[in-house]
Amino acid sequence: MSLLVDLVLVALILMAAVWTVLVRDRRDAVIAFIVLGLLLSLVWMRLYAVDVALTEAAVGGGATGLVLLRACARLLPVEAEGRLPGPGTQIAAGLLSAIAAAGLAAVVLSPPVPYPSLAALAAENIHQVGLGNPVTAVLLAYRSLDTLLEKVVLVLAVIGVWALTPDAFWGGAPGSLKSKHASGALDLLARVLPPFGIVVGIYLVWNGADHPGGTFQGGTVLAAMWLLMMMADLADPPEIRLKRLRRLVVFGPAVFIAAGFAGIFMSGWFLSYPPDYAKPIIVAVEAALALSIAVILGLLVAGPAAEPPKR
Amino acid sequence: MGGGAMAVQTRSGAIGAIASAAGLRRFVFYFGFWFILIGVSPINLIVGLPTAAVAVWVSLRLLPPGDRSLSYGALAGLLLRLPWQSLVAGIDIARRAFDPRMPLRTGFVVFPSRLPPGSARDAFCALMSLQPGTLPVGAGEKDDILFHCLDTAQPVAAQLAAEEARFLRILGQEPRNA
Amino acid sequence: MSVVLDAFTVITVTAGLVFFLAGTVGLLRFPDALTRLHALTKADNLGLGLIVLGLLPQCPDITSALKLIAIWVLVQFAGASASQLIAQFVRRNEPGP
Amino acid sequence: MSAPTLYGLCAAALVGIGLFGLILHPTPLRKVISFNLVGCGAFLFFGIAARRGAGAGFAGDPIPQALVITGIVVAFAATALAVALILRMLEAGASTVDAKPLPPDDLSP
Repeated sequence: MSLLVDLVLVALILMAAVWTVLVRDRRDAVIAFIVLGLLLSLVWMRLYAVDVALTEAAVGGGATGLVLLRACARLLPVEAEGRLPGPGTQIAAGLLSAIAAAGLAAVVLSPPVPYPSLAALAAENIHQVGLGNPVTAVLLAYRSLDTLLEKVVLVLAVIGVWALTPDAFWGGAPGSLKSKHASGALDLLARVLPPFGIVVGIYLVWNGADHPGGTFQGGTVLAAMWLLMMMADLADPPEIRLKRLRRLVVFGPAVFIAAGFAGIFMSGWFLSYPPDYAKPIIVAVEAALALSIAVILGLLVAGPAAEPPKR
Repeated sequence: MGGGAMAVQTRSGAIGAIASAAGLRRFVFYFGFWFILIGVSPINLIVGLPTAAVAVWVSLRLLPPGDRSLSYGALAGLLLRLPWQSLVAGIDIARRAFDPRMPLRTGFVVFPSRLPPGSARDAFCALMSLQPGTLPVGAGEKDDILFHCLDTAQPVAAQLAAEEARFLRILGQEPRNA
Repeated sequence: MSVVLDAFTVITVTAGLVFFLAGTVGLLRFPDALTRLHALTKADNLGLGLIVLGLLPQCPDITSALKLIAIWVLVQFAGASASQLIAQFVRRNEPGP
Repeated sequence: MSAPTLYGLCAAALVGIGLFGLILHPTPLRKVISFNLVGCGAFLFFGIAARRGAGAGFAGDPIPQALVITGIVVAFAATALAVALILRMLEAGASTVDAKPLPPDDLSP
C-alpha cells in the first residue's frame, strides 16, 4: 500500500521531468520544473528527510523557479526557442543518456553490504553540541567548514551577479519586480502575509536547532516575504551601492568566521566550540546566517542593477 | 493613531508605534501566533518578544491602522460564518461536479461596490472568492467589481450586496440604503 | 470515548478526501479555466478544512490544534489570493464580456 | 522492491532525462533548466544513501542529508548566476543567444 504511493509519486516525477525537457514553450518548462520541485519535496518526506524536504520546496522549487520565471519573462516567446538538432543527433543523445541512467540504476540495484553510514558517529557526538536536530548538528558543528564555504559561495554569487551590471547602472537598483498589472489580490497578500512570514521564518530558524528547520528554510521564507513586497510594489529593490545592504550580505559569514577564530582560542581548533557554550554559539551563528541568507536570496532573484543610481 | 504609520519611519518612532493601541493589539496577536507555532517555554518567550515586535513593525508599515475602529462583534460573526460558507461552497461544487448533467450556468456579474478602493475592498474580494459560486476576476468601470459566477440564475447581485453590508458593519459603517 | 473520537476522525477525514476528489473531478470536467478555478478553491478548501477538523481530536495539546487551524486559515487566504490572480490573468488573455 | 531502491531508479532516470535535455536544447536557459534536473537526480542519490544508512535511532543518516541541503543552496546560487549571465549576454547582443532583449515583463498575473 505504501509502495503504491511511492510508485504514483515516481510516475508523476518522471512525467514532470519529461515535460520539462520536451515541452516547446520555455515558460511551460519552468512551470513543470517547479511542479517537479514540489513533488521531490514529497519524496524527501517519504525518505524521512524533513529538513531537506523544506529546503527543496523553498529553494529548489520556489526560489529557483522564481529566478527562471523572471528570466523567461525577459526572453522572447516560443518562436525564438532555437532549432532542435536533427533526428540522428537526437537518437545519439537519447542513447547516451539512457546508458548513463542505466549505469546509475545498476549502482542503485547493487548496494554495498553493510551499507556505509555515519549515523552512529553523528548520534554519538550530538550531545556534545547540545542540539536535538542531527542535520543542524552536522551542518553547523561536524561539517561546519563545508557550511562556511557554502556561505562564501553565496556571497560570491551575489558579487558575480552584481559584476554583470552594465557600467552606466553600477550602484543602482535591480530591475523592478513589480507586476505590470495592478492587482488588489496581490496587494492584499503582500500587506497581510509578511508579518506572519517573519514569525514563521524566525520560528524555522529558532526551532531548527532541535527540530526540522534551520537557517536556509527560515532565511528563504524571510526572502520570500521581501520579494512578495517588491512584486506588489510595497518595497523597492535596494540600490546595490548601499553600505548597509553590503554589510547585511557579509554579516552572517563574518559572524561564522569570527566564531571559528574564537574556537581557536577557546578549544584549540578553528570552528570548534567548547561544549558548554556550543549551543548558544551555534544559535547565534544561525540567526546571523539566516538574516544574510534572506538578503542574499532576495538579491540573487532581483539580479544585477538595471537602473542608474539616484544621486 | 493615524500618525502611527508616519512615526514608524524613525527608530524611536517605531517603538512609539508599537506602543500605540493598535500596535499593542497586533503585538498580542503575533506573540500568540509565535506560541501556537513553538509552544510555551521561558526561552521561547524571550525570542518571541523581538520576533513579535519586528512583525508588528512591518505590519504597521504595510497596513497602517485606520482612524475607524473595527467592530469586533461583527468580525467574530464573520469568522464564525466562514466554516459554514466553506461547507456550502464545497457541497455546491461537489454537487455540480458529480452530477452527470453538470448543471452550470456560468457567466459574469458586474457588482457596483460601496467599499472604498484599497485593502478593504481587496479583503472583501478575497472573502467573496471563498463564497459559493462567486469568483472576483477584476475591477470594472469605476467602483464595479467583476464576478465570475457558476450559476447566473441565482440572485447573485443581491447575495453580494448582503455580504457587502455585513462587511461594512465590520468596518464600523452602517450600510446606507442604496 | 476515544473510539468515538477515532470514528469522528475517520469519517471527517474521509469526507475531506471526497471533497478533494470533487475538486479534481471538477478540474477535469468543467469547461473553462475560470469555472475550474471555482472547483479547485472551494472544494479543496472544504476538503482541507474537514481533514483539519478530523485531526483536531487527535492533537496532544491545544497549541497543536491551534497550529492546524492556523494552517487552514493561511491556506484559505493563499487559495483566495492565488485564485483571484489566476482569474485576472485568464481574463486578460481571454476577454469575456 | 523497497522504497529507497525505487527512488534510486527514479534518480537515475532524472539524471538521464536531464542529460538528454542538456544535449537536445540549443538555448542556454533550457540547458540551465535541464542541468537542474540532473542536479535533482544527483541530490536524490544522497537521499537514498541517507535512507539506506539509517541507524543509531535516526530514520536517515544525517550526514548526506546535510550535504544535500548545502548542495541545493549552491545549485540555486549557480542557477541565479547563470541566468544573470544569460540575460547579460542578451543585452550585450551576443550571437550565441537567438533572442532579443525585451523590457522587463511581469511574471505574476
